[in-house]
Amino acid sequence: MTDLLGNDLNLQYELLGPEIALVITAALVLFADAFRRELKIGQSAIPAISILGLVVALLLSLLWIDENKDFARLVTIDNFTTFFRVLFIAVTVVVIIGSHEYIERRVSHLGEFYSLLLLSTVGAMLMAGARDLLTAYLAIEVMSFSLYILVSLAKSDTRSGEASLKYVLLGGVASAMLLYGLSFLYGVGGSTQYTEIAAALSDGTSTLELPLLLGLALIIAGLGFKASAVPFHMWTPDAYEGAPIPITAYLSATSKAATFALLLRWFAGPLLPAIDSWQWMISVLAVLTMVIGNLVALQQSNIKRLLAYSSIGQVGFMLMAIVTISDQTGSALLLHLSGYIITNLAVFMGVIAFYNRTGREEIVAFRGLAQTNPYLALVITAGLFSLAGMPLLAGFLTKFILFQSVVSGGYTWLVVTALLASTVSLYYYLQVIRQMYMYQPEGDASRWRLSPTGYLATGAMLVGVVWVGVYAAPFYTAADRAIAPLFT
Amino acid sequence: MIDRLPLPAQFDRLIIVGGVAVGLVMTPILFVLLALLIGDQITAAELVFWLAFTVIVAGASGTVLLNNIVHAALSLIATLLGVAAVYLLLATEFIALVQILVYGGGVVILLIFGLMMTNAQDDPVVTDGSQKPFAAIVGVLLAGVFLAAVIDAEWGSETMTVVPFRDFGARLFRDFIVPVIIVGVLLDIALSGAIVNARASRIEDVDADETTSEASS
Amino acid sequence: MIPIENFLILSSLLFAMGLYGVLARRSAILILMSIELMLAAVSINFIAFATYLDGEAFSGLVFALFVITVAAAEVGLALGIVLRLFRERRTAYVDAADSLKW
Amino acid sequence: MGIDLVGMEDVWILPAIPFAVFILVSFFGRLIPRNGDFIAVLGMALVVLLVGLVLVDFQGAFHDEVFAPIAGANTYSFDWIDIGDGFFVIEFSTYVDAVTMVMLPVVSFVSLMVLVYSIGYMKGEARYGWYFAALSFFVAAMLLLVISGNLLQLYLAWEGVGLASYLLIGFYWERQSAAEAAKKAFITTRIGDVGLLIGIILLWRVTGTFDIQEIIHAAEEGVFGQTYLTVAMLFLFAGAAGKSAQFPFHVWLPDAMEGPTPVSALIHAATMVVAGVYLVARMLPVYDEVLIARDVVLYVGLITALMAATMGLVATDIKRVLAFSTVSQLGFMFAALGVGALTAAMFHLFTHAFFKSLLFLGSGSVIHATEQQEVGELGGLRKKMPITALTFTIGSLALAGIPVFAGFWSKDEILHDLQHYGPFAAYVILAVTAALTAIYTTRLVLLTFFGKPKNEQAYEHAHESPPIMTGPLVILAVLALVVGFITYQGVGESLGFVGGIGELVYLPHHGPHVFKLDIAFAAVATATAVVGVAIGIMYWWGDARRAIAAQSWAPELHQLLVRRYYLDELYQGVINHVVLGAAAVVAWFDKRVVNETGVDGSTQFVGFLGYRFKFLQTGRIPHYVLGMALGVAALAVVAIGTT
Repeated sequence: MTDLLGNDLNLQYELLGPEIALVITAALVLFADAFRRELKIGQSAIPAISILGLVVALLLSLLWIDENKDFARLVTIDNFTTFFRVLFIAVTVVVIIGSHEYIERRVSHLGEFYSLLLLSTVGAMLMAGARDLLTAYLAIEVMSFSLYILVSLAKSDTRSGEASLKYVLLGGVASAMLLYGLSFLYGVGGSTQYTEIAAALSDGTSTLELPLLLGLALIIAGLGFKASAVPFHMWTPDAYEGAPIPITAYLSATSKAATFALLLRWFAGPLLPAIDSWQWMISVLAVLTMVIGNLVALQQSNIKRLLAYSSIGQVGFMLMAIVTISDQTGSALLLHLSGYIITNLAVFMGVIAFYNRTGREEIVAFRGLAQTNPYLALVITAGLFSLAGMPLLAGFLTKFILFQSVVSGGYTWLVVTALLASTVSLYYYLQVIRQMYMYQPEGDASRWRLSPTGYLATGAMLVGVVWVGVYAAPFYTAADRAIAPLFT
Repeated sequence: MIDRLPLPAQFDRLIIVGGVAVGLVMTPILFVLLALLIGDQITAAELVFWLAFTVIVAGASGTVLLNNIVHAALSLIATLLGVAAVYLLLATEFIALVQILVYGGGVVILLIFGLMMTNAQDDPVVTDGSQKPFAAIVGVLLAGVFLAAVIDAEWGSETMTVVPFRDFGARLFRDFIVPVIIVGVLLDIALSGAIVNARASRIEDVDADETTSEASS
Repeated sequence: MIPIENFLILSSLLFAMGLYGVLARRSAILILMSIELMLAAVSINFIAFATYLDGEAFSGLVFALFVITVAAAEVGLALGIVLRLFRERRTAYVDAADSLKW
Repeated sequence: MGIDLVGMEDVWILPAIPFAVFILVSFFGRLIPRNGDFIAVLGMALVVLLVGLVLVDFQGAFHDEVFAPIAGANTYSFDWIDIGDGFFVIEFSTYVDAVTMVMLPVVSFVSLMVLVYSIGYMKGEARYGWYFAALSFFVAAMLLLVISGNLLQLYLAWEGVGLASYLLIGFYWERQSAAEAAKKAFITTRIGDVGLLIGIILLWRVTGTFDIQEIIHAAEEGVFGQTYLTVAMLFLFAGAAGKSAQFPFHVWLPDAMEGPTPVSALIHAATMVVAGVYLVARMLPVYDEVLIARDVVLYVGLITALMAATMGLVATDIKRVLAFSTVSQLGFMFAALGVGALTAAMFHLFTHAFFKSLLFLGSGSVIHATEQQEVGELGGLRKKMPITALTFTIGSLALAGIPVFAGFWSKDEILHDLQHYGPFAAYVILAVTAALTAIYTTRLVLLTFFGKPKNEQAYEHAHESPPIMTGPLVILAVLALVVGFITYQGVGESLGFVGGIGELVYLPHHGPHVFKLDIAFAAVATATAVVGVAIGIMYWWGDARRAIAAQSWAPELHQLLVRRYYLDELYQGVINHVVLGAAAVVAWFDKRVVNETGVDGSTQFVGFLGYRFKFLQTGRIPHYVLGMALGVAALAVVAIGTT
């Protein structure tokens, strides 16, 4: 089939198999929840259905390894897409397994919760796969809309609604900015297709330079919001704090990774010819982000806010890879992103298990955890040390490779700043670790255990943190193969 | 719900006063433009454009400046109708139609419902944030930057391409099938989001009796 | 023939005014209205570029159509959340939502 | 040599053994009798045995001239991580040369002694098993550090020993001061570590490799620019200085004495703190290329040596005196490296490890017996604890640099080299420091073991430690007595080394270091030490009347030394005011500027412009949007303004 302009249109719906599977699962979940009494199924059936759907989607996405096809010139299915599909599905699976107890007790609207989680994953997957501005924009909104709602779903917690309001209003402004920028990009590039924009921009745009710059500034602002780069980060701590913790974890993993997938696609694709125009913008944002994120984190007393600021700081590091974009930095970024997600999920799964038991999220509440639950303390410690970049844990190796590639991209000063910023970070991670190991527990000091699924999720993440830290080569190979289609 | 809607009398007054005000502003502009048209200074299309321009800018100003929230909402309607007129000038009837249907028939009604449900008819006068001066500075600054960029650029082609309805439909449902599907999902998400949050209070009441699971079905 | 700049100038003004509204207003609903203004500016831009520059491909038109749709959905979604805020705090002023800070 | 069972190519086994012990004891310690302490000791004994075999193999290779003495050999390597088609290769590689061969026996032997000693010292402590596990982890990391063939692997081990040190300093975490000290040590050394990492990255950037030997070759061939290399090597030195507690990073080491005493003996006297010396020694050929960086090493060493020695004069905690002494002696080593005297530095490292761990273990024995660490509470203990007193005195004489004892030989070497290769002032400073060393050492011995008991209760309570603790003391004392003689050619040859340590460890272009006892020079050094001891005796013999008088003679000076030149206060001030201050500024900006100026300030502004006055609660969302809008405006204005 051809489109109106005579281009070939490939309408192979199998290419979108994972997305379709997830959408169907989401619908099934809603249905099952609505008719739970009629169908005589228990609450745990809903996460089970979700996971089943996710596994099916995972298998379907693995079908397309090493393929390079596009669907109707709108979505590309290449290794990059597959990498992110697998990543997002894995994150969602871990979040569901690790937090279904939390969700059952502290989240209202179970059916909506799980179905939105799945749909948000669909949005993230499409963000990674889009090859057209329109698809990309709609994918962003699918993910964001789901997250706006998910943030608001914490049961009987007024912070939740407030966080959601902030997120949705600021998100609306940010997408308006992004869209306005995209409209200029469309005006300059003359198309919404990535490939054609790239061609148009590399042909030279001297007469349209100002609109292009304007568009870039607006696009960077809009995406900076999604990635929570300073000064577009202010929603992050509030939304993280107000959201149910699984959603906080999900925000810090999938939402961030999807934004970086998009950033990679755009800045290595259509916007690459204009690199001189945006390089300094991103590097300024990167420096601001890593410095402010890490500094403000020092002052936090709530673990979720602390992790929010720490994730802002991490975004600063990742933005460096966009500044010096190349296949090396790209694969280093993918590796770091995976390592970061595993690490962050390890911490969050630990925090969720802790919250399930105690219902508290202040840092001082972690006092004496090493005595009441040494295993959980170990998991959280490993995660925090990895975030701080201690060797033999994921954080060190992936960060080191990332910094390495940025240095070889010629931005040594950025890396020096990043190293200094990450020294500061050790200070606040250590605060949490000290609470766990160097104080007596308050109140009940008896030992307690996690639920089996809690052990499963935290254990898997712990193994992941150490595995990536010790032997990252397979991950890097995957990242390397994933980034290749962007640079050919 | 019904008792929360504004009284017809209030609307009457609003429409009369607003109509007079709009008329007073628009008439001289219309006369000037007509004079220009007759004097062959501008084409008829340009006349419509400038009229729409005036409506849009005035309406937008009203939306962001008026202190009475209902007036602001009505200004928004005027603005969006003006925007629809601009779409017509750009030879895209279909989108103009969508604009009127979606905005006039949906969004604005929704917004006004929102206003009514948040006590706007009891106290329609809203206060603005205290960072208004900063807002003005930033707004002017950005407008300046935008205008500079837009005017500086040489956009090239000055011919309009008129798109037939048929092509538009064909393209939408064949070339852009994926976005159409995604937007369906998106609307579903928005719907469930609106329901979840708007319905929450009832659920919360039931929650108090520890029977959440049954209530949410 | 109206030059394309005219439409772009219009949209620039509209966008800036919308942004001003977002910054200056306190009522969540008025902020939403201001966002609608910004999105209208976006649509004007897309359509102007599509008709003047993109010719036969006109994907900007489709883009504008979806922007309108998404804007409508966003209003619905956001209003639900605003209503929730109103229920919890008896006000639709956004600065009432300040329990999450520093 | 005949034994090929374990050779140089198998050194990777060395860290593997204690690491296995760590895993075993930390996870299954509860199931094993005695919490697995004997496993740790036996594992370490095995390591010592293997080190012996490696040493024999090394001597064989040395004699067969398989390689040039300093060059050593990349004995074992595999690509641990190879990604991006050689873009990023991390090898696991081991490298054994003479420098390594000095470190390995020291680390393994002292560790064994400390572990044996700990069985007695830590008896009945809570977390007994964890102690042995953590100590094994430390030894594993330390062994990995000294056999590393590339900088990245070295950095990994480097962080590992830092982590172990953190865990062990904070071992008594119920004590607030211990927890604080652990954090202080960790963060201070981490600041240095960032320097090290930056240095490593800078070196990699030019050479594309982490391999130490390749980097040295590259430096010798002049691949680097002079300034670039200087900067890189200074960053590297920052890491070394952090780990080895050199000025201005020295503040953490005295506080690190909060850990159990055997830990202080092992980590903060004999092994981990010399990692910095080891690193600089390892990279010395590169430092030779950039004399500015080498001079920095010299001056930092000198400053630290003198400063720490003066602080040691007034410290009242027996372990802190030893800690200051350690810092000071490390300064000696760095000073020696600063003039390129590799042999002297490594020799001093070697002897120092034995006598300083002896002193620490001795002080541990005292603390164990009396539960006092303030010298003001001790005294006269020689009658109650004869073995401890005797061995401690031997260690002290070695530290003071009295002839025959180990410290004399190595310190004499350093002074000799400084006089020959360094500026004269450097020699004078170190000579003064040597005298000061003798003074505070004498003071420590006198106040602890001689005179009258100042705390009768503690004295009555005191008793000699059990054999499992005195045994290691005696062994180390014997070594502290004799180990210096290794420099003699005859002694060296009988042990298998041609010319003792002097012909083993040297830089190729300096040539082997032939040891000759310069009688005149040695006499001066001896005289310095003896005068120091005499002054110490004069001031502190008996009831130390003169010392108290001296204190009141210059109270400000005394106070300056007691407060350690106020550096701790300075750092705390910097941390409080700069780092936290910067964070506070951002928070303040959030609170004041965004909220109050955004609300109050602009309210006034608005009022000034004649708008209605409104005072409102803080509203956050508009401020957030303002931030975003300002961000966009800034980007757009700068972008368009610069075009």
